[in-house]
Amino acid sequence: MQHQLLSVIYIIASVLFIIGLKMMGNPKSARKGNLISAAGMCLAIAGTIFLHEGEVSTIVYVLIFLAIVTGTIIGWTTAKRVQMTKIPELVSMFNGMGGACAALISLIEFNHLYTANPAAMEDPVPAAAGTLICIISGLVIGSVSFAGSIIAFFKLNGTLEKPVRLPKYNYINLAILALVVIVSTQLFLSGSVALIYVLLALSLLYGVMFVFPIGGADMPVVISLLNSFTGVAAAFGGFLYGNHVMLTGGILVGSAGTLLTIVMCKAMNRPILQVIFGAFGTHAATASNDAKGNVRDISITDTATLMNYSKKVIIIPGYGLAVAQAQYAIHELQTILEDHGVEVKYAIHPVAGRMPGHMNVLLAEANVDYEKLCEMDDINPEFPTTDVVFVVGANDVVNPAAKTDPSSPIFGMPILEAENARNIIINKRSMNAGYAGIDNLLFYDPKTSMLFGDAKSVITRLVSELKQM
Amino acid sequence: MQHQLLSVIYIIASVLFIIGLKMMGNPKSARKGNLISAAGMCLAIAGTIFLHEGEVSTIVYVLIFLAIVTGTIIGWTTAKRVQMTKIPELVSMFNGMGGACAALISLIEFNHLYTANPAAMEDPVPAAAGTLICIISGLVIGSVSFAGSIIAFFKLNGTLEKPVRLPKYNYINLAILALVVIVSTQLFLSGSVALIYVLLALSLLYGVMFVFPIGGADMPVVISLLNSFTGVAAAFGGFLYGNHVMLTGGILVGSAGTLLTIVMCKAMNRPILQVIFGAFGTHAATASNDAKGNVRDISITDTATLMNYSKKVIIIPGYGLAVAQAQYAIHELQTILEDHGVEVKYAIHPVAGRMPGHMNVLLAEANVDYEKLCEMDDINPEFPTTDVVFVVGANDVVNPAAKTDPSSPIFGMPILEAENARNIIINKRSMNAGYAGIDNLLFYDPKTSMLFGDAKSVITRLVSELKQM
Amino acid sequence: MELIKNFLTLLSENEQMIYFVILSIFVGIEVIGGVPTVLHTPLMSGANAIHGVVIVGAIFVMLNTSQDDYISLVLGFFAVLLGTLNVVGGFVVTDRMLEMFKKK
Amino acid sequence: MELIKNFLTLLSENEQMIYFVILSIFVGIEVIGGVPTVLHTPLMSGANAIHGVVIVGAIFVMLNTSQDDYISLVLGFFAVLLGTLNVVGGFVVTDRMLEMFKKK
Ligand SMILES: NC(=O)c1ccc[n+]([C@@H]2O[C@H](COP(=O)([O-])OP(=O)(O)OC[C@H]3O[C@@H](n4cnc5c(N)ncnc54)[C@H](OP(=O)(O)O)[C@@H]3O)[C@@H](O)[C@H]2O)c1
Ligand SMILES: NC(=O)c1ccc[n+]([C@@H]2O[C@H](COP(=O)([O-])OP(=O)(O)OC[C@H]3O[C@@H](n4cnc5c(N)ncnc54)[C@H](OP(=O)(O)O)[C@@H]3O)[C@@H](O)[C@H]2O)c1
Repeated sequence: MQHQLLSVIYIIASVLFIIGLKMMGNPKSARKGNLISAAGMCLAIAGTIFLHEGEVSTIVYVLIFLAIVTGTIIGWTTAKRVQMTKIPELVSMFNGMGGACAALISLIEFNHLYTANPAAMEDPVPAAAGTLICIISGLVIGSVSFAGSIIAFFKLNGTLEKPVRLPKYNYINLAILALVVIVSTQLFLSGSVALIYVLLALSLLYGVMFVFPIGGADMPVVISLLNSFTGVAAAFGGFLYGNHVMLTGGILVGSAGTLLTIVMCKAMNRPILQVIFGAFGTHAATASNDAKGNVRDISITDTATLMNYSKKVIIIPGYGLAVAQAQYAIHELQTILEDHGVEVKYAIHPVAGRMPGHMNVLLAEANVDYEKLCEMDDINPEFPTTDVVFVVGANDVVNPAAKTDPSSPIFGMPILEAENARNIIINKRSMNAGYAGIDNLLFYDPKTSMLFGDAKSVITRLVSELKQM
Repeated sequence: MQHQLLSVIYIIASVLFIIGLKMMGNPKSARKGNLISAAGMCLAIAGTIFLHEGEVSTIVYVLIFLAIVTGTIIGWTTAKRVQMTKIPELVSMFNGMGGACAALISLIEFNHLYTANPAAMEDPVPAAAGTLICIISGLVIGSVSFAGSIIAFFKLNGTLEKPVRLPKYNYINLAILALVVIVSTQLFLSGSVALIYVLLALSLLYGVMFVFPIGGADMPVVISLLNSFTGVAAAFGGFLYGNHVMLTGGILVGSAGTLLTIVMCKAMNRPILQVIFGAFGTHAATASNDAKGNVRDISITDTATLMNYSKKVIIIPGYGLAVAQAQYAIHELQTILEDHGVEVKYAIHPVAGRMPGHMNVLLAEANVDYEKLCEMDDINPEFPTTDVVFVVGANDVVNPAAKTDPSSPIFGMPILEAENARNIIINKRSMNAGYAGIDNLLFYDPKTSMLFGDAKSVITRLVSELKQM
Repeated sequence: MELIKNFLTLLSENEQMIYFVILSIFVGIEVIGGVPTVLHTPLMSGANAIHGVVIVGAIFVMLNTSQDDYISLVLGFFAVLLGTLNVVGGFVVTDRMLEMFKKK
Repeated sequence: MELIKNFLTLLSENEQMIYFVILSIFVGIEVIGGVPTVLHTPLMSGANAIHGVVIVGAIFVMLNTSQDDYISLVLGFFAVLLGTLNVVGGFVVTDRMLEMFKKK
C-alpha cells in the first residue's frame, strides 16, 4: 500500500516539475512556477522518507534528518544572504553539490554491490551489468560536474580570474577523457574496488581541466552546461533504482539545460564549441588604439553640465557597472537628473554583463523602477531624439562593428545603437577592450567623449557636481 | 529478432510523428513536417506487415494488400481532385474513416475475446478487464467520431445546412450519453454479444445527435474536436495491443487536437462550450435594420469610377467571397486595377471565412500573389491612408461593435479597421447578418456605400466596367 | 478504503504506462503551442492523418485472424481500407494545402 | 550480426524506458522553447534546483544501509546533506531572483 502510494506521489511530483519548469519560462508566472517545482520536490522527499517499507534503524532516520536540517539551514541562509551579483557563483556551487551527491550515491552503491556479491563482480552477470553501467556513469558525470562547478565558482569569485592554459590543453583534456573511458570499461569488466577510486580521481581531474582554460566571463555558459550534466547524473541514479521521479527530474533538466546552454550561446552570438574549446575566452592582447583617430576626453564637471541641460538622457549599463558595484550610484544619478527635469531611461541589452538578465537583477537590487528599464528593440528607435547617451562600463553591446564589420567576431549580434544619439559619453577605466577583446570604433566617433575612471567613483562625483547645480 | 526490430521501428515512427507535428506548427517547415509524419506512418505500416511473426495465410495478405491499394487509390485521387474550398469536408470525411476503423477493430476484438473464452465472459476476469475496457472505449469513441464526422460532412456539404434542433436537445443528448454509459457498464459486467451491437447503435446515434444541432459554420471547431476523439480511439487501440506507435500517435493527436480546438475557439472569441451546447450557432433572426440610420446604395459604374481614380484600394474578403466562388473574379479585379495604376492589397482577418486560413487558401488557389495578402496587425495602420476599402462578403470581421460594444457577442475580437478608410464599399446580397448573427453599424457609416448582389456577378461586372475606362 | 487501495494498486502497476501517457500529452500540447492562425487548418488535417495510425491495429487484427473466420476478415478488410483512406487522404490533402501556402 | 541482434534485444526489452526517455527529452526541450533572455539566469537556477531530486536517491541509499555499515552511513549522510543544499539553496535563490524581477 505504501509502495503504491509512493508511486502515485512520484507521478504527481514529476508533473509538478514539468508544469513548474514550463511556468518558469514566462515572466508573469515564473515565480509561481518555481514554487510549484519546489512543492513537487518536497512531496518527493517526504514520500521517500515516510513511505519507505522495511526495517530502518532509528540512527539512520536521525542521520537523515540531521543532514536535511543542516542542509536546509545552510542552503537557506546562504541563498538569502548572498548579494544579487554573486548569484552565478552560488548557482555554480549548488550545482556542484548536486553532482557530488550523485557521485557519492554511486560510490555507496558500488560498495553495496561489491559486498553483496564479491564473486559475481569478477565477471559481472548481465543482470548486474545495467546496474554497473548506471553506477559508473553516475560517478563519472557527477564528479565532473562537481569539480567543474567548484572551479567555475572560484573563477567567478575572482580567485582564479586568469584562465590558465597548458600548452595544447585541448589534447591533454582529450587524453584524460580517453583515460576515463578506458578505466570505466576496465571497471565494468573487472569490478575492482581499487579502480573505482582511480576513476573518481580521474573524473575529478577531468572536471578541473575542462573548466580551467575557459575564461571567467564564459562561466554562465559553462555552469548551464554543468547544470545539465548534473541532471543526467541524477537520471542515472533514477535508472539505478528504477525511480521515476529522479528520472523525470534528471532528464528534464538534462535536456532543458542543454537547450538553454545553446540558446544562451546564440544570444551572445558565440558557437558553443568555441566557448568550450575556444579561442577568445581569454581576451586577446589589448586592442591597439593607434591610428583610429583621436579620442576626446571630458571632465566630470563638463559631463554634469551637459547632462543637466539635456532633455533626455539614456543610460547604457554594462559589465563594468557590475564590477564597480555602481548600481546604487547610478540610481542616485537617475534620481537627481529627474529632479532637475531630465527624462532618464535605461537601455538594457540582453547580454550586457556576464549572465543573462545581469543588468535587470543588478538595477532591481538598487531599486530602480522596472518601467525605466527598456529592452533593446523598444529603445533603439529613441536614440536619434536623445541628447546624451551615458555608457557605463559597457563596450561590446554598443560596438557598431557588430553591424558594419563582417570580419568582427561579434558581427551579427544586435546592438544598442548609441551612435545615433546627439552626444555619447563613455565611462570606462582605459581604452581596453571588453569581453570580445575587440576594438570599438564608437570611442573615436566625433560625437563621443570618454570619461575615464572607475564607474562607481566617477558616478558618485558626477552626482555631487549635479547636486550643486 | 523480427519482433525486436519492429519495436525499434515503432520507436522511430513515434519520434517522426512528434518531429513532424512540431514542424507543422511553423509556416516555413510545415510541408516538410507533414512529409516526415507520413514517412513515420509508412515505416509503421510496412513494419507491421513485414515483420509479423507467426503463420499467416496468403488470403489474409491478399486481403490486406487489396484493402491498402484500394484505400490508397481512392484516398489519393479524392485528395488530389478536391477543390480547395471543400477541404474541411474532406478532412471531416477522412476523420470519420479513422473513427470507423477504430470501431471495427473493437468489434472484431470483442468477437475474438468472446469466441476465445465464452465462459470467462460471464464474469470477466481482472486479466481481461483491461482488454474489455479498451475495446468498449474504442468502440464508443470511434463510433461517435465516425457518425459525428459524417454529419459534419453533410452540413459542410450543404445537404444539412439548417441546424435541426429538437426541443431541449441538450437534455436529450445527455440522456443518450447516460444510456451509452449504462450499456457500456452492463457490457463490461456481462460480456453479452448482443449488447455490443446495442452499444454500437447508441454510440452512432449519439454522434449524430451531438453534431446535429450545431450550426454549419461551427463545423471546423467540431471537426477539430472529433479529430482529437479519433486520436483517443486510436490510443485505446494502442492500449489494447500494447502497441506503442498507436499510443504515441493517438495520444499526440488527442492532446494536440484538443488544444487546437481551444485555440481555434479563442481566435474567434467564442468559448468552446458555447459552440457545443450553444446558443448562437444558429443565426438569430435577421437583425432588424430599422432606425440605425440610412443606408446608401452605390451603382456598379460609380464603384468602378471611384476605384479607378483611387491611389490605394484595400480588399477585405470574407465568407461571402468563398460562398460565391469569386476568388478568380477578385484576382481579375486586382489585376485590372493595378494595370490602371492603383495600388491594391488584401487585408486578411485570421478568422475570416469558416475555417482558419480560409482566405489564404482561397486566394492562393486563384493565384493571388502571396505578398499581397496582409495580416491584420500589419494592415490596420494603413487604412487611414486608403482611398477605398472594398469589403467582399465579409461582415463580422469589420464590425466595429467588437471594439465599442461590450454587450456584443464578438466584443473583444480584433477586427480590420475598415472604418478608418476614406470610402468604404461593402458588397453583400442583403442587409442580413453574418456568422455571429448581429447587426453591423459600419453599414450605416456616412462614408459607407452598399453594393448589393452576389459577389461573383458583381465583381465580374465591375471588371468589365473597368475594362472600358 | 478498499476501493482506494485497488485504485492505487492499479496506478502503481501501470506506472510506466501512466508516465508514458502523461508525457505524451505534454508533448502533444507543447508541440502545438503558438501556432499561427493560418496554420490551424493544415495542422488539423495533418493531425487527422496521424491518428490514421489506427490502421496498424487493423492490420494486426487481420494478421491474427484465422483464414475461416469470415466475419472478422470482412470487417478487418474494411477496417484496413478505411484506415488507409484516413492515412493517405489525410497526408495528401495536407500536402496540397501547404503547397498553396508556400507559393510565392 | 550477433551484436546488432543483442543491441535490438536490449532496445526492445527496454522499450517502455526508451519511450519514457525520449518523451521526457522532448518535454524538456519544448518546455524551454522561446524563453526571453532575461529569464535565462532564473531558469538555469530553477533547473539546477530540480536536478537536486538526486537527493531522493541519497535518502533511499541511507534507508537501505544497515546500521553498522559506517562508511556508507557517513558517505550517505554527506550525500543527503549536499543534496539538500542543492535543493533548498536552488529554490530559495531562484525565488529571490524572480522576486527582484517582479518588483514594479
Ligand atoms: N550576459 C550574458 O549572459 C553574457 C555571458 C557571457 C558573456 N557575455 C558577453 O559579455 C559582453 C557584455 O558586453 P558589455 O558591453 O556589458 O561588457 P564588455 O563588452 O565586457 O565591456 C565591459 C567594459 O567595462 C569596462 N569596465 C570594467 N571595469 C570597470 C569599472 N570598474 N568601471 C568602469 N568601467 C569598467 C571595461 O573597460 P576598462 O577595462 O577600460 O574599464 C570593459 O570594456 C558581450 O560580449 C557578451 O556577449 C555576456
Ligand atoms: N475562420 C474560421 O476559422 C471560422 C470558423 C468558424 C466561424 N468563424 C466566424 O465566421 C465569421 C467570419 O467573418 P466574415 O466577415 O468572413 O463572414 P460573416 O461575418 O459570416 O459574413 C459573411 C457575409 O457574407 C455575405 N454573403 C454571403 N453569401 C454571399 C454572396 N454570395 N455574395 C456576397 N456576399 C455574400 C453575407 O451577407 P448576405 O447574406 O447579406 O449576403 C454575410 O453577411 C466570424 O464571426 C468568425 O468568428 C470563423
